[in-house]
Amino acid sequence: MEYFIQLVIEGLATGSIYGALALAIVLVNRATGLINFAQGGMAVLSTFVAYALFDAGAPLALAILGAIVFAFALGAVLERVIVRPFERGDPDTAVVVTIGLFVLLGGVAAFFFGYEPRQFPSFFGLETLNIAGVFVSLRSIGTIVVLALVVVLLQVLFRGTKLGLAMRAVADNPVSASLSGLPVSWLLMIGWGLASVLGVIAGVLVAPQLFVSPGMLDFVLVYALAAAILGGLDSPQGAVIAAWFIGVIENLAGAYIDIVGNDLKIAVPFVVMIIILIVRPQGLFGRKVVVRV
Amino acid sequence: MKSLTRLTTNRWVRLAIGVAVAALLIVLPLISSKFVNYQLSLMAVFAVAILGLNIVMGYTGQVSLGQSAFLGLGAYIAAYGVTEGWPIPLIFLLCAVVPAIVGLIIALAAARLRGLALAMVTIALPIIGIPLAKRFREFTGGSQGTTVRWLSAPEWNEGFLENDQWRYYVVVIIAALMFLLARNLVRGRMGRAFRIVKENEAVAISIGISPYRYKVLAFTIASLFGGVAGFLYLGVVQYTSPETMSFHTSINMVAAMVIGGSASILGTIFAAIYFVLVPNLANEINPSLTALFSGAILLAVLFLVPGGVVSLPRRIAQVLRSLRRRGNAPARDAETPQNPSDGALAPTATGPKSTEKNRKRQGQ
Amino acid sequence: MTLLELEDVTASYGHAQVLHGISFRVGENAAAGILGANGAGKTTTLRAISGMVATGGKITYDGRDITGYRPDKVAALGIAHVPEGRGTLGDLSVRDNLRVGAYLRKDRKGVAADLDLCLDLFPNLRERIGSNASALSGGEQQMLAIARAIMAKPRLILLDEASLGLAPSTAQRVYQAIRRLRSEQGVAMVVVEQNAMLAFSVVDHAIVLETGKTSLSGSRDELMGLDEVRRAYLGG
Amino acid sequence: MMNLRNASRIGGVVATGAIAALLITGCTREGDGDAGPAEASPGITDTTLSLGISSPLSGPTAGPGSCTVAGLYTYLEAGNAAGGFEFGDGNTRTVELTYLDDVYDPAKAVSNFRQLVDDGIFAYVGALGTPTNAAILPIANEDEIPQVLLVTGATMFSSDQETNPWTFGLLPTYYSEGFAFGELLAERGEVTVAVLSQNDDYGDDYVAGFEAAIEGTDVEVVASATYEPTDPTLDGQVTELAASGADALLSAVSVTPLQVGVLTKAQSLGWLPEIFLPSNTSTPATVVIPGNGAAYPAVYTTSLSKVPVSPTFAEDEDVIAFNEAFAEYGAEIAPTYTPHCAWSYAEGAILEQAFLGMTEPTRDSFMEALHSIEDFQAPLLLDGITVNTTDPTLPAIQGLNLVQFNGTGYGPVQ
Repeated sequence: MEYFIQLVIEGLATGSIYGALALAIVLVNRATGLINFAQGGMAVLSTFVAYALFDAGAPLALAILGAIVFAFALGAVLERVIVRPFERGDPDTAVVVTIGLFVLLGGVAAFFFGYEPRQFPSFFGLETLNIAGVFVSLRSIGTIVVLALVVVLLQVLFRGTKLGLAMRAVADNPVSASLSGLPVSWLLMIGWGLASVLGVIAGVLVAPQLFVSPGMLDFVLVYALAAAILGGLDSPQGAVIAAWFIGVIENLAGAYIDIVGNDLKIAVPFVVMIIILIVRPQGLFGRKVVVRV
Repeated sequence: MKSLTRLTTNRWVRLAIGVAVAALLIVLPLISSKFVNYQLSLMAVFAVAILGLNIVMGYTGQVSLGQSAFLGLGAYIAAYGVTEGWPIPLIFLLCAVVPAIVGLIIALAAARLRGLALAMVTIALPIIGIPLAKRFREFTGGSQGTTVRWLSAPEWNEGFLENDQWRYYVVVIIAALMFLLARNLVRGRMGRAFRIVKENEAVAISIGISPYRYKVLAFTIASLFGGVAGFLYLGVVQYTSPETMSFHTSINMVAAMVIGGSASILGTIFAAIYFVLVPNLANEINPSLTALFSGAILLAVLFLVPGGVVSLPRRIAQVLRSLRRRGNAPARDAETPQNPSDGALAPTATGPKSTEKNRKRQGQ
Repeated sequence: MTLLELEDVTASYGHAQVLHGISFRVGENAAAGILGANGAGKTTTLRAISGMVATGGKITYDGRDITGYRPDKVAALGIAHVPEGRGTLGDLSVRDNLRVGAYLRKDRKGVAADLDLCLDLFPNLRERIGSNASALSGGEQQMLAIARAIMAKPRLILLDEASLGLAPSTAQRVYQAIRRLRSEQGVAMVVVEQNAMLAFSVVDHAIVLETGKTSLSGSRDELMGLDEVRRAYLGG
Repeated sequence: MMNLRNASRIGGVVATGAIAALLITGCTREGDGDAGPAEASPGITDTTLSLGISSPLSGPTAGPGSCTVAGLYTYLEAGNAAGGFEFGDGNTRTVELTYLDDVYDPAKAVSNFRQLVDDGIFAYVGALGTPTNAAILPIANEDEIPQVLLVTGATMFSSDQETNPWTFGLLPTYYSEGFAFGELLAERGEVTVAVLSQNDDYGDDYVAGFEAAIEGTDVEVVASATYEPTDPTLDGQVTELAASGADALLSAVSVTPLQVGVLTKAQSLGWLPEIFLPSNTSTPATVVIPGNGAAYPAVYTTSLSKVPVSPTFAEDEDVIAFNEAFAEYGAEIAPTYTPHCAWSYAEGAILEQAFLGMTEPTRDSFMEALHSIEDFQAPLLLDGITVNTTDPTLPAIQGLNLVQFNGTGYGPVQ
């Protein structure tokens, strides 16, 4: 039983890693209506900035703060300079632009820091609590707490503030939103900036475990996408719950179902995701949208 | 510019170009090095794979990020067939049919999904495919892959064509036939249906076209092309491993497809050239910074020709015209793709219609 | 007092010029109609005012040249555009759509009052206030689009094909509300409408477009008296 | 007509591409004339020799990949700067190394190999990666181009040199590393072991070697788990293995962050087995110290080279020479150290030995010389580990030292 609970806890911890990036994907999607591969690249580059600041002697908190500022500027500038001309064209082209950015930003990070993973300090220390025979690391608890906090903040932003409302409106229909006087281009820049900030928060949360390297988020990004879609794409809490769900079933299937084993456990969440999507195309927590013709 | 356009539209000029090009394609491998022939053959391989992708994505508007899984599947089937000593026509047939059936089954379930949800299902294909390939190592050779020696120049042509030249001709001929097939598909009724489904599913339904059925069809065809490309891949590379399925290959193919020109047969060829040449180019610039330059090249090309390389002549004309007309139009105009024939009735590209398409992409 | 004046306005999509010199004016509290066949350039005229297309000539609003202004700047000057196809924000609730409409306003009390006004004008919306806009019926969406425009407390509303795709009775209800808006709030309007009967129930004067040019213009009564107008737009 | 017209358009594009390809490479087909035995092979003149390598220089394996280039490049450039390399035919030559990035993609690796051959390399040396080298193997042997001193421990590149006479590995196989661990444990008597291995040839060879060594002994594998190199964490696997409470953990993990994760996770679960680490993820500074390896009763690894970044070897002559030369030539290619930098540096010295034995400027002569090295003490290799290239089933370096972590670096097994 303890073993089972331990596996579930590990699943939750791993799921939190996916969840952190999934939140960023949800935000970009809500703010810009775009699926953004560059998200990973922006997060990695900004996390490297945190690494570089820390390496240069800044306290960890300051380094992370600096990285957050950098991330916001990076997101806003990339939107304004590179993505803007493609926003109104063919969506496929826009997605490919974000792919190009993803590759480019990874290359930039590699140019400055190389490809070898570098260690990154954790905000929460390495200690582990033993709760009735189950081991929980402070880092996992910290990650989960930060995630919960971010979910709440996002809810407040989107539901409770005028900025959030405007960002949702712009993502929904930029032309129509501009007719109500919304400064669309400005809002898109802010949206990208905020999403980039969420990305770097995800980056520094997972960096102590994954280390910092240009490819650190490549596969996490895939899991995060799965979580975001499974969670319904517009629901921050849905994305996090879906991410936990993925982490837990992956671990349990790997440990308990012999035919799955550790090699195929990666397939389990995706197969489950496909089945869920086929039954509920809007995801677990997405709102059902009736499209009228 | 105008005279150039007129020149290329002249039938006889085109015919002459065609003959010259065909001759070049035939002669080129005879005088080129093995490396160049390998590159050319690889272009043909990926042209077929990207062609499949273009049918499902470019023509039918369904995002697919899993084409590499079908490429790998085809290559594995071919490798297994070769090691078992099956006749080559049978291998070819299986390489086309089995991936098509797999694609069909997946599409039957997934084609109800839209946009991102569909993209996600297709992303899952290579991600599930790689560990599966490792698991069934008696068929696949596991992570070390399978090396084959086949499609060598036959004995009767001893001393005439070398292996690389022979393989080039085989691959290019099969690729050309696949292109012909694709061209006929997209020019016919089916292609029209694909385009309508892409443009507006409601309209499709209203004129009796089932979007679901055509999406499944497009996906199946794409899988078939992917499988055939896998067959050709094994012929050229003589080796396959789980890396063939790599998710990055899929992503790079999507990028190449858009860069070449979405929903364009001609663009697919540019796409394949781009796909094969850009890594070389990046290596030429600086082998330690290939990612940096690949990304930069990709963005640069899209900035210059957002509609893909295939739209280059149109783009040049457009830039020239806007240079001439600069002054009385707001700056935004130049960025906005336009649809002149629709006049006032149609929404502009900035209108609600394009955002509706955006929304569909997200599966909402 | 002239609120809006178009002088020799041209507009084009890419290389295709759609408007070839349109001129008309709308007075304070007045309502002008734009009639014409499909493709005559009615929608484009509204888009030119809102800065959604490349525009030439001169558009003056409230004494200010607004030619080439971006849509959000035009909106900020008090022009509310109810676009063709309604432009409701499908993934947002009805309430949020209305809040978006009032985005530029700072007077909370006034916004609350206008919200009541809207829900009073369109009781259907009151019932569906929490639903997603995409879940509304076509008529309800049209009402929502107009309500969203009202929430901006505009001096001028540009109304594009408000009856399109609606059942006749629903179209009537929508236009009833528009007439009430005119009479009670005194908002100026430019009304684009296929259905001339509905248009004439609101406007005081109108122009008729033919392939991007003004072919006729005059007061409501003058135009209604013309045989060609009766034949082409009034079904007799 | 339609048909023809379209075909011609398509053709035009293909031609453009082909021409572009030609321009980029600037090469045309060479004559097929068989070179006589005394005639020089391509890539060698009286004063120069050119070598080529394709390794992953971008992507997840770029760290080790860059090091396979950087170490070798350092050795060769340092040699060139010192006047060049002496050859058995009496000439002194400068040796040029052309390197390309293959992103660990087999098709790309083949392409790079062909390009390098086109550019006129004499031999293909020191490339990293099992699938990439496996894809090149048949071509190299068909075209009789040396594909040697490959930086991979997969058995396939050295085990059958009669069939593939042009291919030759550098490093002791993963199998022999696993075998060495098994032998150590077998001496202890009754031991339970948990095995964590990468799900590919790397992990499999490791486990196979280990199992061969413990067969018939009292050592028992009580739990095993595999992982994919792309897994973000191995916490799940470690939790599974920890449940067994085994006395020892064989952690055949090749990814640095994951290996550190294994070390931190196991102790956080209160499981403190003896740890066995593979040679490529056992660097104290990047793996064992960050993973707090001191918490475990013992951490073992196999080692064949001195560690230039470790204080233990700071005074070593080889290390000083390496560090000096690497700062000048290699650091730009590989900004971070992995053991591959040292291995490929030693590889340069092995090549130098082969050059000395080359009596003719031909590939045949090179291969012969390369396979005639006995008991050569290459720089940076640990004492007692020598290069022997005469056995047609083994790689160039076969010896391994078992070493134990002592808090800062590695020392002899206690």
